[in-house]
Amino acid sequence: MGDYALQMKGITKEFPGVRALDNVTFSVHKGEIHALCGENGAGKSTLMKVLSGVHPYGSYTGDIYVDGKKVEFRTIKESQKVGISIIYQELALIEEMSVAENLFLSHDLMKRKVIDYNQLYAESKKWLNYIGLDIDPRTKVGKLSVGKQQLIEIAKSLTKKTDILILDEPTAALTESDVEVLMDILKDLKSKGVTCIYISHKLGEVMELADHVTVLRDGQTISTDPIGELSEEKIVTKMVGRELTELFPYEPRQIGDNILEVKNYSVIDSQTGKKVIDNAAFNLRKGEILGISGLMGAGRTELFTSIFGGYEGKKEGTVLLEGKELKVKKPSDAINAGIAYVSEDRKRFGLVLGMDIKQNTTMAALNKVMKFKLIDHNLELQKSEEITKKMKLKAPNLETAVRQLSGGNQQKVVLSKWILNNPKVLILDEPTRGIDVGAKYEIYKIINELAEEGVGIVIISSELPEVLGMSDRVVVMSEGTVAGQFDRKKATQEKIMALATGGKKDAKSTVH
Amino acid sequence: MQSQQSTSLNENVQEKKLSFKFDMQAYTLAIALVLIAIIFSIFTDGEFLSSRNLSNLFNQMSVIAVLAIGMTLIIVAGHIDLSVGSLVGLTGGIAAILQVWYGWDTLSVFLVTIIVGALLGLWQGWWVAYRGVPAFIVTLGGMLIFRGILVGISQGQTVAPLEGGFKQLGNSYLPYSIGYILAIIGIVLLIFFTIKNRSKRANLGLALTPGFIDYGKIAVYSIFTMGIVYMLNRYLGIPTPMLIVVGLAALFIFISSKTAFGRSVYAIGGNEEAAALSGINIKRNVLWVFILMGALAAVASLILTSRLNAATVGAGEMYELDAIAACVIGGTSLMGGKGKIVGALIGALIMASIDNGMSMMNIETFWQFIVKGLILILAVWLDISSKKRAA
Amino acid sequence: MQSQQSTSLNENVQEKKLSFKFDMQAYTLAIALVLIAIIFSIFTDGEFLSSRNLSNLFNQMSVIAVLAIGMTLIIVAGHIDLSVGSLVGLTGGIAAILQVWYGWDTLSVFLVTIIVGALLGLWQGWWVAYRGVPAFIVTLGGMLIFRGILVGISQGQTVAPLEGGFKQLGNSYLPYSIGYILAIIGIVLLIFFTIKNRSKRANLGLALTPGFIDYGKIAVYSIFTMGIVYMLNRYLGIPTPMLIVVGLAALFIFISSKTAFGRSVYAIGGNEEAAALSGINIKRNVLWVFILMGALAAVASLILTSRLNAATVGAGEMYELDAIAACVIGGTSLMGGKGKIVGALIGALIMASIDNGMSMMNIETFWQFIVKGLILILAVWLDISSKKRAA
Amino acid sequence: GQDAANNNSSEEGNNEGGESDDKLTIGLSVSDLQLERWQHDRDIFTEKAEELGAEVLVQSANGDSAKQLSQIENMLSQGIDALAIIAVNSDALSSVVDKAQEQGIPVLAYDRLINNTTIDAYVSFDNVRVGEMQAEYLTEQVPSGKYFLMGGDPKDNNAHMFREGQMNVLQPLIDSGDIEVVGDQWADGWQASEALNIMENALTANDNDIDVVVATNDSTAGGAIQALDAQGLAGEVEISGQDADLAGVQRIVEGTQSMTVYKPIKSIATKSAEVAVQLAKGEEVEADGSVDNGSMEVPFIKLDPIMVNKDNVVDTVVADGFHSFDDVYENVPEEERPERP
Ligand SMILES: Nc1ncnc2c1ncn2[C@@H]1O[C@H](COP(=O)(O)OP(=O)(O)OP(=O)(O)O)[C@@H](O)[C@H]1O
Ligand SMILES: Nc1ncnc2c1ncn2[C@@H]1O[C@H](COP(=O)(O)OP(=O)(O)OP(=O)(O)O)[C@@H](O)[C@H]1O
Ligand SMILES: O[C@@H]1[C@@H](O)[C@H](O)OC[C@H]1O
Ligand SMILES: [Mg+2]
Ligand SMILES: [Mg+2]
Repeated sequence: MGDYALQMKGITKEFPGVRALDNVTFSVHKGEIHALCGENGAGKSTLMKVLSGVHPYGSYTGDIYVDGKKVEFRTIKESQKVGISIIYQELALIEEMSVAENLFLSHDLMKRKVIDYNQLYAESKKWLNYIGLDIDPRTKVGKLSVGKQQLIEIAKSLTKKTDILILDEPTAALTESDVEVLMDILKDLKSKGVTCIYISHKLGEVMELADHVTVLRDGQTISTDPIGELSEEKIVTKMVGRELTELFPYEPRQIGDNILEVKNYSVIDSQTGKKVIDNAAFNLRKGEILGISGLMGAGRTELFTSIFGGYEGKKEGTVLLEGKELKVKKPSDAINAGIAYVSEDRKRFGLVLGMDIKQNTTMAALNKVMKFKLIDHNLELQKSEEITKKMKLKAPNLETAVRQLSGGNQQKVVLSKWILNNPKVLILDEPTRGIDVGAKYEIYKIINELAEEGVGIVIISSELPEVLGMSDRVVVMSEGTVAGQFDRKKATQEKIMALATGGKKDAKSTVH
Repeated sequence: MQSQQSTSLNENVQEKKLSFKFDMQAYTLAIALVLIAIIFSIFTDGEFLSSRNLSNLFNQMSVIAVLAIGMTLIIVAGHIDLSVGSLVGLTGGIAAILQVWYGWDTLSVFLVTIIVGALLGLWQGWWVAYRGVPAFIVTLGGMLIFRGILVGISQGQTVAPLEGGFKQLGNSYLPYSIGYILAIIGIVLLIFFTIKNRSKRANLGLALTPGFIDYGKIAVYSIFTMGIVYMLNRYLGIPTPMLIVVGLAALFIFISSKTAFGRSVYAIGGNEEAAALSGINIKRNVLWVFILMGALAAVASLILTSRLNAATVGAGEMYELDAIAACVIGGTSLMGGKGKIVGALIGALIMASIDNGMSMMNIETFWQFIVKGLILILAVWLDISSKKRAA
Repeated sequence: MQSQQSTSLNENVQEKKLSFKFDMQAYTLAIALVLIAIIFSIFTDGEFLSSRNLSNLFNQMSVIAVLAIGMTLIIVAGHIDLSVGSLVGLTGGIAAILQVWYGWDTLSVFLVTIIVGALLGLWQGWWVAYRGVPAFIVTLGGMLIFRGILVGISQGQTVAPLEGGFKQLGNSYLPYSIGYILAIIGIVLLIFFTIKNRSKRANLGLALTPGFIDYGKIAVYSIFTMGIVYMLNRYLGIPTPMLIVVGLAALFIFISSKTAFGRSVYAIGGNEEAAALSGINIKRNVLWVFILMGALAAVASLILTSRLNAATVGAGEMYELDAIAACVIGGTSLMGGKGKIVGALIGALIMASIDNGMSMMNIETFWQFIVKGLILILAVWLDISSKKRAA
Repeated sequence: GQDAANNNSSEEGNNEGGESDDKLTIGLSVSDLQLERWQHDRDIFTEKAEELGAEVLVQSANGDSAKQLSQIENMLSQGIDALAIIAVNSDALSSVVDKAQEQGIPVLAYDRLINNTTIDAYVSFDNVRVGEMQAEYLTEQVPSGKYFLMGGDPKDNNAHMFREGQMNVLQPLIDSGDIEVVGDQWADGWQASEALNIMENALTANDNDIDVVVATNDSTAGGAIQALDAQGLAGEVEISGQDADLAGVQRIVEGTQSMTVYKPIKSIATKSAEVAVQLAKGEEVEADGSVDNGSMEVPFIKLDPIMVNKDNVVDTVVADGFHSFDDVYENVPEEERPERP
């Protein structure tokens, strides 16, 4: 047994005001897949950043051993040299550069005096094939969807000679099909003797992949166990520190009249002239939770950002809000009418990272904290505190810059922002992306509460269990059209996938 | 998850630390300023801090200070304005021409000039906000266009001299008593609002800063204000341009922190896409920022023209760089989203002090260039490295 | 996963679209340039496009073009350099002083001047990269410091005249035959590399652009090159400054697109954090960008000094704005990470054309300011709105 | 707290300055040091004043009126006994001069008049006259032909005064059809590089058919001559200048520039220093006449600018010690040089 690829002993790391890691011990066997679990802000990412040299030697206390040898990384390069390769939670791609250049950014191929692009492209094709991406290596990364970018990020770390591969929530932005691709890749790597550290809030994946699971809580190691002794419930209990019986707190509700009706709705991409949404129609009722399912690129985001007024492109068709025709030219029209939209990309579309929590939460509802047309700072603080307490936000205080929060807590800030607005219709695009089970549960409860109060809720999600667990009704989209819908009782994963893939011949290959 | 209690406890502690940190940052700049003042005082046998020189200093910084107030908003919104120098030149020229050539009275001149400034700002703002042309290009264009118009309408002539009222603007002082009265009103207001704010926070159950800090601050500000007014009154009184600067600064600090517009500007500069999706009207807000900049440039031009008692074709050249430098010294990030008007004012004061101090020392011109450049770099470096340590 | 066949089909289509789109963007600028040329030609009875004026034009754009090459790197890396004008002034002054006052021979002067330029760049780069002071401030400081040193060492005097060799640099032309030979070598190299590249791509199994596009492009470039050379040879031949610009452009295009250093610069400007996480040495690369900028400014100063046959204290003033404008017109984003050297050259050419055309037309000075400002805004707007449509 | 307000700070300054109580201090505010001539002005002025027992504080405003104003304010607060000002702009200093006068500090306008305020003396050449001299010389050489006008910095008031003088002479000849003006362009910032581009374009536009270039100073003439030289026209085309910069005078003796207007810096600087010291001591100043500055008749000590061409270089610029013989003839072969004075 004593054959550890990695040992971290007594690691303590402090940020001003936060002790992110408190005497953490973490050991990983050679060639295993070792999962690291914990709530948002438990310190998982921080631990990995200590390991990879982002937080350099000297900025933390404790010892790190790789292959039994003590190491002191002062730069990322030094950790790369001993074969540690990390996929960060936040995408670290350069949008203006090509896929190929991104793949090999820290690779010898790009470090040569003169770069041989043809070789670069040829190598890139190999790796793109390996991860099942079918794109031109010369495409700018910025042109790809988040999911594809995540796959590129994964491929990027594979291009290097890697002994220890760290994946920090690699599947947060992936659809089920891509997750499967990734799983296959990881299994393949394992068979080749690569050691993997896998961080995920999706415990299903953890159970399928991992050999050992280490749980962190509040910056401390709670336990390390072989997978055989664990179940999803047990992991959750360790993470949260108490038992969490049900994952989806669904309660049947009184569902009212139509609140939102969408008819013959089409969206035309202003740049390509392509119809990204073709003749879509659906309805949403008061107090209803409507799940929207579909494959990556099915156009779910386009449809709803367009309804919200945030998509550049012509639209046709009618939208009725409480029976009245709704004309939306810009987001403020939708907001004023009582629609809220939580974006799937919180960093880009949801938050002003440099501003503090308080200011972010009130950004879309400034009029709620104004008196005589002026912002009342105390009132703002009060409102913000109310809502963030309700969300169980974990932060030093409300004047902390959002940038400093862990991913999950950032997501809670976005949710707070929109809920503060008392919307009639709340559209949630991948609302629990990167959020821990405990927090998810809180969020689901809040969603339920809102529905109970009569808010119409749309959950766009690529996690089928979430859609199935939460929705009263599921609408399935495929290639820009509404392919069909199911009632809660009739919906199953299989039926949804069949509709989502449009029953095409080659569909199986993309969906697995 | 932590219990309620520990959360709010935590908050209290944190808050104290926070207010301390904030102060640290503001203080480095102030400390740099004090250092500069001390050094120059030593080299000028104390003349630098004499009543009279302080009065000069505030007069000399006033034009750039007014510009820096507007420039802070522009930069925070994520843009830049290279045209302010030419704007100052053109609006000043128009003001002088209206009065000297067409005999308009001072009040109408002021009004029309500020409106013209706002309109020129509108023109630029329109290109930036509604046509998506980078502000750098629009205002570089504006720099040329406005200067060209000025040369054209003035035919290269200096337009002078102005009438009494106009001339007063940049060359008069407040009577001593009024100076003291204004200072006292300011202090009373400060005390009033602090008390009101504290009681409100207490009512709302929000964490309170310890009283000694709040009241200590008031004490320090009061002493400082009274000290300055006393010093200035030992000479001729508070200079009118300084009064204008203080007034505008108060107004714009208020706008930037208390209005939806101000908040939007910071949000837009911080993350335009997120701001747009939060229902903020990016275009209109950006347009307004430029309109305000135009109006402020017009005010600056009135002060400058009045001080010179003339409008010249070259007036305001390179002021854009001084104004931007004042903002950056004051901690405004050129990436947008971050910046404080107070910082910009201190920045403007530092720049003016350097010029003033060196000219008091009668250093050779070329040395002045060199030393000013070095101090600029060092001051910002000091500020940055202290922030890094504090953060 | 889809089958191989459908993949490559798909790819082909995409690829065609890609190359088309790319061209569209480059073309808008070129179209703006052509439009400007046509308008001026009409107003000057064709004189604007005469051999002689083309020759003038290339000479007149050369200094800014050299600066714009370096400025592209600086801006792509996410910084700015406001000191280039003063850098040009100072290095030019040093060059002239070494030759005129100390009698150095031309070659040593060139060498030392370029080294001095690089060292001054190093000084600024150090502050930016290793001390974290914003480039805006460091180079604003540099602008003052370098101008100050120049005034100091030259004591305000114009330093002239230069010796033959130095004078040649900016005032000579290539013999006709050599011009043609260089053009032909260029074309042959282009053909050679295209063929080599195609065969290599074929070998590696990469998708190929249809031959007619690749070879069509070569044909167009060749005709264009020969046309220009022919026109210039109808006058005095290719001007040496133009040769320098073309040579430096080729070198830096190569560096920026084919070397690790070049790509790192784009990566740093595109996403500094990501670049750092990829193990790119941010500091060293940024330092080098400034060193190169310094060296290029020195080259620009040599051309300028040679053209004027004298170094003056005011030389290069405001060139920073022209250089930055050239980059921005050429599509470089001031946010960093995006920009092409070719674009900057076209930008420099557009700016020079505007100046040249209007002075050929003998337009009144103040109108020149105004029209230049307007064209600047319009050209960039055209470019931006066409990109929006194309992208 | 009104102690300082009515204090004559010139006394205050003297007392504090301390070294010797009766040492006079004169402030000299210079327009800018970008042009070669002002450095000579400064040096000669300082030397002379010190010789007369006064100390001189010098500041240079870098061509910025507002900066000049600030600098003068600063000098006033340092306690000076007299002020000599080379104005950046004649019209833009009245308020600060008023201030000086209020404090009883006499003001001398050096080279450029200061309008709309009280001035104790004005020592200068006449800018309009300078322009006239340039045009007079050129029209004598080429009474009829094609003229190109090269203005100075369009933002410099003086540039417009020079042009006024030039047009006084040229306009009648233009009206009579003797002279054709083929172009009129102004060089931003008096920059030689601007002048070079302008001249290249003008020559191209006119197929080199230009007989005369009316250049306003030596720096712009230098740029224009580079363009002429490239066309083999240097020396063929008559071109004027101003300031007797070393480079300009060198070109004159080499034959590429026709003339320059020499404003004998030595006499203006010496004279100004003398007058400034007299004013500082409170003595009466003798003037040749007076000139109206919009608010008073200012005592005018008038100095004549001197036209310098190839023939009189040695008798003027060199004889004055403004430039040395060796410097001026550095690039002229020994045998072609005139006799050393
Ligand atoms: N750069 C930083 N500055 C200040 N605090 C930080 C910083 N990075 C992380 N923290 C804090 O450290 C703690 C641990 O954060 P970390 O990102 O490691 O959590 P995590 O377990 O990865 O959470 P998630 O699942 O949400 O990604 C959090 O309280 C976070 O706010
Ligand atoms: N910024 C963009 N540039 C280019 N293509 C885009 C961009 N955003 C989305 N697309 C493309 O538009 C199509 C629809 O994407 P959309 O985001 O609406 O899908 P979705 O169903 O929400 O899937 P997901 O959000 O899970 O990726 C996809 O083909 C996607 O690649
Ligand atoms: O001497 C001239 C000076 O009077 C003017 O102001 O600027 C140009 C100089 O040549
Ligand atoms: Mg994390
Ligand atoms: Mg989506």
